[in-house]
Amino acid sequence: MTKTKDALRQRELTINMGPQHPATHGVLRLVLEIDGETVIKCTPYVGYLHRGTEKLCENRTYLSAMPLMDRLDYISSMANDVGYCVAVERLLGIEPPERAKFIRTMMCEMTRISSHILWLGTHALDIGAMTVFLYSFREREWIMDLFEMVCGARLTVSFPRIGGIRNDVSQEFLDSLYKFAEEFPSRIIEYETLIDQNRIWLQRTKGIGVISAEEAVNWGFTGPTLRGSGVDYDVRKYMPYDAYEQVDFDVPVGKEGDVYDRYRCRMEEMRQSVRIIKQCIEKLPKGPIMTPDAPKFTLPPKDKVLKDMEAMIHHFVMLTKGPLTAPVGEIYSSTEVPKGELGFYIVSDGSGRPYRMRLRSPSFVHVSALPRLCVGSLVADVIANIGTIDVVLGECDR
Amino acid sequence: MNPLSIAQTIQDKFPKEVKEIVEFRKQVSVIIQRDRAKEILAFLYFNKDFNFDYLVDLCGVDYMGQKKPRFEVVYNLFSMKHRHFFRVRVEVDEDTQDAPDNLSVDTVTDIWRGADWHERECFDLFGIRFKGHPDLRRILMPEDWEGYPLRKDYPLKSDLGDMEWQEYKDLIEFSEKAKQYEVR
Amino acid sequence: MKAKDIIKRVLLLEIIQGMALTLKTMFTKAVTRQYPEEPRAAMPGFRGLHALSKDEEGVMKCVGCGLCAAVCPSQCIKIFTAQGLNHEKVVERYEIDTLKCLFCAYCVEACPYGAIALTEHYEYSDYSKESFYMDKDKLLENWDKYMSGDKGNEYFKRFWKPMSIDFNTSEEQAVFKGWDNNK
Amino acid sequence: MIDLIRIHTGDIIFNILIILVKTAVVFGVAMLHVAYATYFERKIIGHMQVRLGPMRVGYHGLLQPIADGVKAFFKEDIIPLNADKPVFIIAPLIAMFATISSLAVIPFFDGFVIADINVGILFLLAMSSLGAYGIVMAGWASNSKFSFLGGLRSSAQVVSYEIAMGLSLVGIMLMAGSLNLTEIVKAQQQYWHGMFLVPQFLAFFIFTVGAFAETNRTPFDLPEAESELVAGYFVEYSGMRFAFFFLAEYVGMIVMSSISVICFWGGWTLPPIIVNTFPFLGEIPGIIIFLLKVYCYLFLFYWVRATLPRYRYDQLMSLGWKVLIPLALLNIVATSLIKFFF
Repeated sequence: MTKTKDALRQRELTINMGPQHPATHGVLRLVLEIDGETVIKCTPYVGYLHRGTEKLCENRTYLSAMPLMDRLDYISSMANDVGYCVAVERLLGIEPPERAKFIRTMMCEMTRISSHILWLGTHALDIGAMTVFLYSFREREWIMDLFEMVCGARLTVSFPRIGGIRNDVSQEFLDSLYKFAEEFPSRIIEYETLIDQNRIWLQRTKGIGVISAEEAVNWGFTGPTLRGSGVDYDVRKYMPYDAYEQVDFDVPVGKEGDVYDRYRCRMEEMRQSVRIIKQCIEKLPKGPIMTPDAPKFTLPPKDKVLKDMEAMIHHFVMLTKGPLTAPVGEIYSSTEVPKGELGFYIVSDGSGRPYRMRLRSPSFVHVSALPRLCVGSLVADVIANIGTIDVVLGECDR
Repeated sequence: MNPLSIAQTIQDKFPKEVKEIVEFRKQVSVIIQRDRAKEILAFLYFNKDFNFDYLVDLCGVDYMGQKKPRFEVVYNLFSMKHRHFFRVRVEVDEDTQDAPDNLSVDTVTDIWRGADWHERECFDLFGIRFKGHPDLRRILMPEDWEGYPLRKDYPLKSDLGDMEWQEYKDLIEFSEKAKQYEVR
Repeated sequence: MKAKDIIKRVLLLEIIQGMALTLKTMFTKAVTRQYPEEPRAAMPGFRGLHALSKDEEGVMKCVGCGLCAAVCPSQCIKIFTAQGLNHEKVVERYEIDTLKCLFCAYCVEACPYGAIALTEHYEYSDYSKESFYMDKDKLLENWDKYMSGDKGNEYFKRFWKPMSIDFNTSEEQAVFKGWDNNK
Repeated sequence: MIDLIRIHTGDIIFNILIILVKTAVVFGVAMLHVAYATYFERKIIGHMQVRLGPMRVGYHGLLQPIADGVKAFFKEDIIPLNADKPVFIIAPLIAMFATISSLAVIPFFDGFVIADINVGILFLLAMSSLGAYGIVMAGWASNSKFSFLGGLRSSAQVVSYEIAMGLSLVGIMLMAGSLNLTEIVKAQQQYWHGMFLVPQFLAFFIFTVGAFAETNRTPFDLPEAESELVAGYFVEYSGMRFAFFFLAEYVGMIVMSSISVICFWGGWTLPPIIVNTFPFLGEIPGIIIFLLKVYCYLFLFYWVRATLPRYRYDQLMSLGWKVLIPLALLNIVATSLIKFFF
């Protein structure tokens, strides 16, 4: 009997998928044990892109830690930056002005669209529909141009600041963004024509990677990956930041918790994002873009620096030492980035640098649940599952 | 439910363990001792009024030279049903000669599956061991890495010389060798 | 409903729709840009190659206060100052390691004098690492090359002190003016 | 002149000479078409995806296939250390020769066929399944897990789709009453529509699906599914040997298109109804009509590739066994009944 068992055991094959593999979206490594084409064991290995962001943050002022946030989830750098600024603002107890809030919200939703269409493209490419990939890149390029127009960088934007934003938007930008918002829904229909009802797509995604609502919460899923299972949890709704309270939008949820439902959730989210962007542009008030109420935590106006002694000293201190009057305490603040809930746990000891900066990244949690999603399915489904959790390794490894 | 009243309930139920209740910017956390930490967390999970079914985050903090029990393991909890947020901070101390098992906490992976990798990461970066964890290995750092990088006494930048990680040294050596093939 | 679904399935309607879309796209204009022949102009305010600015008389504006070096997140700016003949501070060396730079433009924001700028130039690949190490002369040369004339002044007006403009809101701030006017 | 040669050499040698010349012509022309089939694929898919496709080499990238060929030829030939060397070397040759020898029985226009054998269809089916041996051997010999999986998938796929495809052609055989490809083309001329596509639309559909699967094209490109198996059975191949596989795939596509054109689209002939209405169309050389039809069918290959996602392995199997084979059998029964009663 044992002999037969051993002989059967011989049939298992260990496949090393990644760190270099076309479908693992970065340097994710999965060690799969397969029996025929069925996965019987899956072990993810991460850490190939570990840059020690948390350690680096502890040794930087609040201001100069921000470019590191761009490089976490490099697909949606703007949302990370906003999340970081919101966290620090909550810690310092300051509030950005209305105009800055609306612009940030607008930017966050643009990031959501750009991240979701990149996800859609790569996910569809993994499943074999390669035209969707290039169509989605066409629109992504459009968003990148808009980013460039507003802040001079396309990918690593470093646009928001603690207490506001870096620079004001131009009229040209607002008009072209509105044009984009008007036209983008027709592009979503284009993607859907190619895959939404396609029988091969349905067969590849329906009933794959099913996870129930309770289990998804227990694993700590967030974002569309959780909402696909039918849990109505969105940080934008339950703990609104920036201007999310003042705009009207729905949170799409799925039912089955399979790959297809998560795909539907993201597609609907893009439509909601377009809605939010339009509202933001329409409601955008006039006013300052940097909070004038918190002179201790923000840089002084530039023309004051050379005229006013106090402002000059403050300018120097802020840039070299950080805000020295930061309160002592710790705060957990989360924002809804395209991948899920990005949390910042900041411990402040009153100096200009965070004493401890912890990043709760959604991808990290989602990757940890890959074995749960993959075991028992086929090799082709592993690819669909990696796609569906929308993993970015820069954020996972930090 | 008001987070302060949650903290109060915990203090009433576990008066010995709860050391302090902290409130900062409307976020409430309790600082508790290590020994019955898992019991308290399980209580928060299973109690119908709290129902903290979602472990938002688990991380370690190193208070070297600031506080006596040097480390803290922070559990951020959220309830999907009641929509309230709560934080539990478990104090753990360094290993000493007398108490070689000081720097360890009971795992919560059997309550929240999502805690799995968070605990591994905490072990990887702080050296805090989680008793009963199914697979406590290094996760972000290479498996043969020495030291725990997020501790405050771990240097950010160093001239380790001979103590430098061997594989990195090999890599440098290899790249020096490879230079001869470079096209100029 | 049921019969309709069956007909749809048998006739491969959704596949035919998809194929009609790809066929239709075949006759639209491609979005590809033939890069070296059709270069892409960067938007104003693009954060590209660094330059040290000069005033009207062609003298470097930098006074060597070191704020840019202090705030730089990747610590790629190095400044060495010395004492001049009349006991004034002279910037002896000003060096930027472009390969380390992450183009966050904090240096531009930090500088009280508007002495450093990020130009719109982004095509500067080379074979040697040395050519990316910008010293003072190279940086000043960059200014003449990419930012000379009105362009430099315009740059600082728009991107150097954005906060100062907006602490007291200007009249012509951008707001939504209706969809119909900008179709 | 020809008579002179014939007198001096004798009939047999003369026939061999003619066959050699024909072979050379077919081979050369086919290779040229293969080269430009790759070019058109890249161009067409490029434009379908709002790209331009190759643009650099020559005017609008016209010399791209030649550049590719030169590059593949001069690339370093890597044989993995643990590979089964002889099999590794033979595998691409088998794939290549199996598909190229299929060209021998295809009549390109009236009377131009290298070997006008009476079991043409059977020969084609046999050769196209022989090509699978090359793939399986490549997957095995590379000694790599990814190629091994690709090889396994390919063998399973070819075995199951061969049946459906063969059965779909039985309808044609019944209609034409012959296995000879020239006869089949001629048999279509007795109908007003001039092609078997009309009465045999079901067979045509099954054949098309089968042809996609046989040539490992999207949506059935599982053996080389790039997102799962990187490149499937030819992960370890490079340079010239890789080019052989590449060529084999495209020759396979051309062969499949030719079979389809001959069996369903009326080969080098135009429908009688069109020729009768516009007699001048009858003057067009057969080869041009044939090639046009082949290119239309090739376009279908590209078009589908640009549109559809990829099937999963088990879904592919169930489609083949549970849908296509029953349908093909149904088609045979229906065709025979119609043949019998009318």
